[in-house]
Amino acid sequence: YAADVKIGFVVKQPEEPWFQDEWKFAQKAAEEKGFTLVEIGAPDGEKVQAAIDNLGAQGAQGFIICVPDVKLGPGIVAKAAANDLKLMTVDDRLVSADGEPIEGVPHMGISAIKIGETVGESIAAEIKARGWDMSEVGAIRVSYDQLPTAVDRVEGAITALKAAGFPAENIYDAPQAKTDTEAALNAATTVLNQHADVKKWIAFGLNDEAVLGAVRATESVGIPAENVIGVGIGGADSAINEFKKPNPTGFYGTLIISPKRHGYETALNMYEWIANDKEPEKLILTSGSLALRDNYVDVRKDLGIE
Amino acid sequence: MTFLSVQNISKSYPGVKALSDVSFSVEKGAVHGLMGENGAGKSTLIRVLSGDQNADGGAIYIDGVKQDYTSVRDAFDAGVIVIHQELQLVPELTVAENLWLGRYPSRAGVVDTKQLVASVSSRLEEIGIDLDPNAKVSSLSLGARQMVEIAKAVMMEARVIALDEPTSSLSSRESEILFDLIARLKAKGTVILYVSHRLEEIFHLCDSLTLLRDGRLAAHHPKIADVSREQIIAEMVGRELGNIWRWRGRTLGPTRLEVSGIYGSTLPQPSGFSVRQGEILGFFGLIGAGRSEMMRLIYGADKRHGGKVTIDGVDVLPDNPRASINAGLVLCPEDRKHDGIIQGRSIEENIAISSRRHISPFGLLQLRKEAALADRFIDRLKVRTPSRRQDIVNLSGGNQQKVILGRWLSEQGVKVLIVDEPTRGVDVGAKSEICDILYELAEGGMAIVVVSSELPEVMGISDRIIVMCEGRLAGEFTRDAFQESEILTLALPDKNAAKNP
Amino acid sequence: MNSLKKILLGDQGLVVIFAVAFAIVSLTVPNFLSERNILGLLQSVVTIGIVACTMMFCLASRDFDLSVGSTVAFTGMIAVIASNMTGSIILGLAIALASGALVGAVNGFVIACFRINALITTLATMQIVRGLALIVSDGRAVGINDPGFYQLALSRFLGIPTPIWVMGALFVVFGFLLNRTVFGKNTLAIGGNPEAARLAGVNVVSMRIWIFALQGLICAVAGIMLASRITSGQPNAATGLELSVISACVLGGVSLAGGRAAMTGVIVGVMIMGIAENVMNLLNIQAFYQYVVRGLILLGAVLLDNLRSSASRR
Amino acid sequence: MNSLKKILLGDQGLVVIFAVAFAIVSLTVPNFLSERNILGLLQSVVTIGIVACTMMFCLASRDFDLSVGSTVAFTGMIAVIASNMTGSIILGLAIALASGALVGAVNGFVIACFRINALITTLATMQIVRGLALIVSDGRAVGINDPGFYQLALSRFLGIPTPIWVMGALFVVFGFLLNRTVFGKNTLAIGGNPEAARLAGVNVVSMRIWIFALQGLICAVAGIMLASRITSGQPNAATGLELSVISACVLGGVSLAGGRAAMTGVIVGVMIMGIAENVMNLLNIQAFYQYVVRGLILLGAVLLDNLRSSASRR
Ligand SMILES: Nc1ncnc2c1ncn2[C@@H]1O[C@H](COP(=O)(O)OP(=O)(O)OP(=O)(O)O)[C@@H](O)[C@H]1O
Ligand SMILES: Nc1ncnc2c1ncn2[C@@H]1O[C@H](COP(=O)(O)OP(=O)(O)OP(=O)(O)O)[C@@H](O)[C@H]1O
Ligand SMILES: [Mg+2]
Ligand SMILES: [Mg+2]
Repeated sequence: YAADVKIGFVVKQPEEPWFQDEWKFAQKAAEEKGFTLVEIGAPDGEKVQAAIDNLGAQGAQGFIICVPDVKLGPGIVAKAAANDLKLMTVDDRLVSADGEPIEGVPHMGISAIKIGETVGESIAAEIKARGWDMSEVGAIRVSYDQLPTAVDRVEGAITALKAAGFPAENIYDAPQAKTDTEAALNAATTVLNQHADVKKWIAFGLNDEAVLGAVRATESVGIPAENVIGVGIGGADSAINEFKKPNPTGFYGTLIISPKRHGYETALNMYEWIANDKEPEKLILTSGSLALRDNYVDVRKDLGIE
Repeated sequence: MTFLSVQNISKSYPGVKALSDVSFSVEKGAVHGLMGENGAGKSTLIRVLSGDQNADGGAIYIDGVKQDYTSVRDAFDAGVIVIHQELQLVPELTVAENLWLGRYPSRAGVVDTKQLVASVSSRLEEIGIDLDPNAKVSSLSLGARQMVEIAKAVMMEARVIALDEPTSSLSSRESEILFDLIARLKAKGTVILYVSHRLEEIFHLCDSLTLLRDGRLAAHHPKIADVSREQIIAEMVGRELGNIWRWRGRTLGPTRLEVSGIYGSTLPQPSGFSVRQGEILGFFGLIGAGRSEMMRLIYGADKRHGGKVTIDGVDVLPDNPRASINAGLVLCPEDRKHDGIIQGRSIEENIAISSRRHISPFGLLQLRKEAALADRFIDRLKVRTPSRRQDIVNLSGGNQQKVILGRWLSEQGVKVLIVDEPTRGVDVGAKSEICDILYELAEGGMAIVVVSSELPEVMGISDRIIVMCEGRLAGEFTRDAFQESEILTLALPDKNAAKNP
Repeated sequence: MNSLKKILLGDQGLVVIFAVAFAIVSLTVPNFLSERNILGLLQSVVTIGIVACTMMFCLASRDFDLSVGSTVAFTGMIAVIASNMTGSIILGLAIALASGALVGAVNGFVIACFRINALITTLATMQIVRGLALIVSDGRAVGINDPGFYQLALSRFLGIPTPIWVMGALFVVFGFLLNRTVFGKNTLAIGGNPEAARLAGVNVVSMRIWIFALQGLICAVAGIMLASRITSGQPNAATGLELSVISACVLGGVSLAGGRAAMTGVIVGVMIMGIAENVMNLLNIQAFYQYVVRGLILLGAVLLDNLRSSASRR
Repeated sequence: MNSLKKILLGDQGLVVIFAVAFAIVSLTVPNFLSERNILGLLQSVVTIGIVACTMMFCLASRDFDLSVGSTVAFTGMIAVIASNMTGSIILGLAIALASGALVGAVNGFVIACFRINALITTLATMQIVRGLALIVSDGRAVGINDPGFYQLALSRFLGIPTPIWVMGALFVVFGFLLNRTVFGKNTLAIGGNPEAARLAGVNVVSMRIWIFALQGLICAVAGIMLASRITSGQPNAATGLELSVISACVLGGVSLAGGRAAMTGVIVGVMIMGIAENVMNLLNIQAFYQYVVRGLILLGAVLLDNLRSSASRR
């Protein structure tokens, strides 16, 4: 019976390691339960529509999706209903036209603002731990305002920093032209050179790559690693590589969100829903765990990543 | 009664005064010749007349009315139609579509396809041009394309038709068709401006004549019967020229180039011939005879399916132009616009492109040597240009031809030189200079093949003539047996078919 | 053997190959030939298909338009915002169509009047228009107030969704425009030899402006359909669309050197792109390998087309 | 007045305009002219600058290469993986350079021998190579084992970081290659009229293969520099690089119709792009407006260049 179950897993950026991991863990669930998992990448609204049609045509019974934009909500809900597919969302929660979350769709994820706040809090804690004077510290906000999630994450970090007493005027914007490390590096370099008098820096951004770029920028202008605190989001290999380097870098830590829960559990829940008619919880919020140079192995183990 | 009057037209390009203060007038129903050396400003004048270029000053009157059109379209509406020196056809479209280009028969924007083709067929038949209206222009030979251009001008009811070197790639038979057409148009009262470097044509066709030199009016002859050939040349070139083709005898060496059984998809009949050291061999034929195709096969420009080419007894199996050049065989191509000039580059570079490998150690350029090379040919062939750094597209047609010839004449280590229509669009003065250079090269032991559609030229220059017809070698004449009528007879396809069925 | 070659390399070669490929796919890929999948497939190519109609004209006249993706996003955005603000869908659509045509006309004007390379001009407008889309929306998707707007995409006629009808209608209209009208013939003439067209009295400048304006207008149609399908105006929509559309056209035998184009070819090109994507998803091919496969299909299709045209050349 | 016009519209017009713009920016934008900022600026254009050297040849010969971004990412990836596996940086770099040249040569081979349109071919290889980069790395960033690798980017000579020296050296080498060698002139001739160049004995097929292979090789240099700068091989790096590089070249007066190119122009083009980006960040211009400004600068620069060349034409 399980062999007849077919579940789609649609993600917005299939090249990103994060989504690769989600797929991998979902696949694990599929192997355990014996259902078929269909992985589709859908980087924009149109592709999402096509993907749902495609799943319907394949005879899938339901799908899990991380949408390129939460405002796609009503369209996706309608399309899923038209194709008679059960719908769950992961990572990003759908909203309706008026901006309110669509409660009817089961969701597992973590709010972008929340995770940003956690980043801000951990940076603030480390500033205190190092005994820096906040007024002497500059903050690089590596921004990518085209992406709403990115805005929410950095805004969350700023909120937390301000709450911890970080002066707002010391936060400088470094807009990336693209979401890769080189773009972040170039943008951050400009900020550093503009404020050559600032000796201590913190950095945060959309993901690990953005923060890495900022850290590389500090290195290229000769700011020692102990004067830099960068905290990324994701915990993918590019961050782990930093921890594996023989000497500590300015990349202080990363907020690992667990692709295991997001991938494995959602797939399992969907399976239960289809096979045993057990409807999943409407809202499951996961949290990120801060991984540092000396504890990342354990953190990863805890989260179920090898 | 003056119908067309051109008054004080001036036009300059950066560094060049192409026309200054040119005025003349033409009677209704007259054919008016326009002559001058390369770069004298003939095409510029025609372009101004066509509305393509705006003159810096001056005015044009048609039937007493001052024309102030500024675009090709306006000129059209005023009844002026022009055939430009370089072909202006759209290769992707059919003959019929090209003929109607710009004025498709249509209802509410929808093309009337039936009328498009039908009207063209009947008109083409009427004027005696044998072309399939549905053939794509890209599948036609150069000569056939030229006929399409001519048909384009003739098909419309124009008051003034200007033809810029329409016969430069036609042979006598096609030219006859054109001359007939011109006679008919003339009878209808159309004014015709006729540009050509061929004096015979001018005498045959024109009622009156204007000569340009360096953008100025050099002479005006309201009655062509009143002037002599020598006088025209003297007024145009500025000196006496005498005979253009001053054939000089040479002693010929052993066989240099031997071609046998060569064929390819463009020339399915295998054929061959040979040329001796120091010999100049002429190739004559009507358009479509396959001369150019034969030369391109020998040179390796087109893919060869079989046959053998030897130089000095050594088998060279060149299958691309580069290999041919290395073996000492070069070809100056027929279609200068498509195969010759390198747009956007200077005269200097256009001349040096091939021969520079001899003067560039380790692939490093010797700019001074290249400049000297360019200057030599600009000087000798009298290329009219402000500087050797001028972009080649800014030269007049004939001057471009000279530069391309210069490229091949400057090549070193050449054993066999093939020139395809070398004097296309070149003025008489330069023609005789080119002729001289060819003799010099032949005297140096080079074997030379001259392909030409101009019978006087082939007869004037060659030691021997091969006539081609419909892709086959139709016959051969040595210099002492040159006879215009016989050569022509052999070139005509129908006569030929009758002879060997 | 030889006649097979003739069919494959003939004028309708691509269509034949497409038919064969379609048959193979239908037989081997499960679920492919279901009505639902075919409708889904057709809907997935609506944007590419609609924009390809005018891109064909653009390429046929030896031009190039990279700004289509941005224009689709921008006009979709405008359609939603204008509908929300005026409270009238009709008015919103009209404003979107007008702004699309305007963007196109500006492109055409700059390219034709200042003779700036089309690639660079549209590369610039691609950025400018995308920037405008982001600015008007503040970088976020804009929801649709009036659910009537969704009906544009959701409504069906004879069981087939409206967007597919729209695409089909545009195929017919532009096919006719290309082959049967003075406009189409002149477009091909400009592409084949701009100088000759100009000297024959074709108003090249105004033709080019018209072609680009039309392109903008049709992008707006695609933008509206897209906004209705995804139920919001998204400033990041349709990135990279330009290259997909150009690929589809070239696959369909439109020459980038201008002067050669055919509507059937473009339709086939669009369908090949759509089917490839669809089948890869049906077969559950991994994302990374999809890149490679997509590239190979593109390469294979033009290679074939090239063999065909070089065979017909001799 | 007239002489001012002459200078602006003369052969060195773009350089003059650039110098003026540079002076204005230096005076008005705070922090712009600091040594650190200039070095940062130069480092930020290293990838574009390096790749532009060979893209110039590609465009000059009337070709086109969209695969550069993917090749940069792929070769950077390979450099890191190969260094890690062999344990030798030198060997890793050699393998990366070889694989870059190979990718380029394949491009060139397909384009020259099968006569497939370069745009489509490189659009296909762009996807294939990106797919390969993702496949070899499993979509993940690959860290560098031997810290010596970082030194490629971090080391300095006379106070100037190595990547800038590399870029400078390549500017000199390729400038010389273009203007003073048979290779360069033949490239330009092919761009001017490929058929005429072939008949003049230029081996067009092998020239094109060489040009593309060189392009691949230089992409590998850029990829290695990039990997060293960001201390890892990233499969998603350098997306969209192709359009930036082509923009820089066209800004610098390289004609997309082939046959026209100059190294000084390309350098100026690269610098304009870099400075625009840098100044926008220094002035803290909002991201969305940056799109618009970038587009306008591109448009303005080609417009100016066009005025210049049309002024010299008449
Ligand atoms: N592109 C082509 N496709 C098919 N046939 C062609 C093509 N070009 C030429 N031919 C054919 O080849 C033959 C010879 O062509 P062409 O007229 O060029 O010969 P030619 O002797 O060089 O004459 P001329 O140089 O005076 O035009 C003709 O029958 C012509 O129709
Ligand atoms: N676009 C241009 N830019 C610069 N100079 C030009 C341009 N077009 C023509 N010229 C120059 O104007 C002069 C007249 O050229 P034109 O083409 O009218 O000569 P022509 O009499 O037709 O010569 P030919 O017999 O060779 O065809 C020449 O010196 C030519 O170099
Ligand atoms: Mg002329
Ligand atoms: Mg010929």
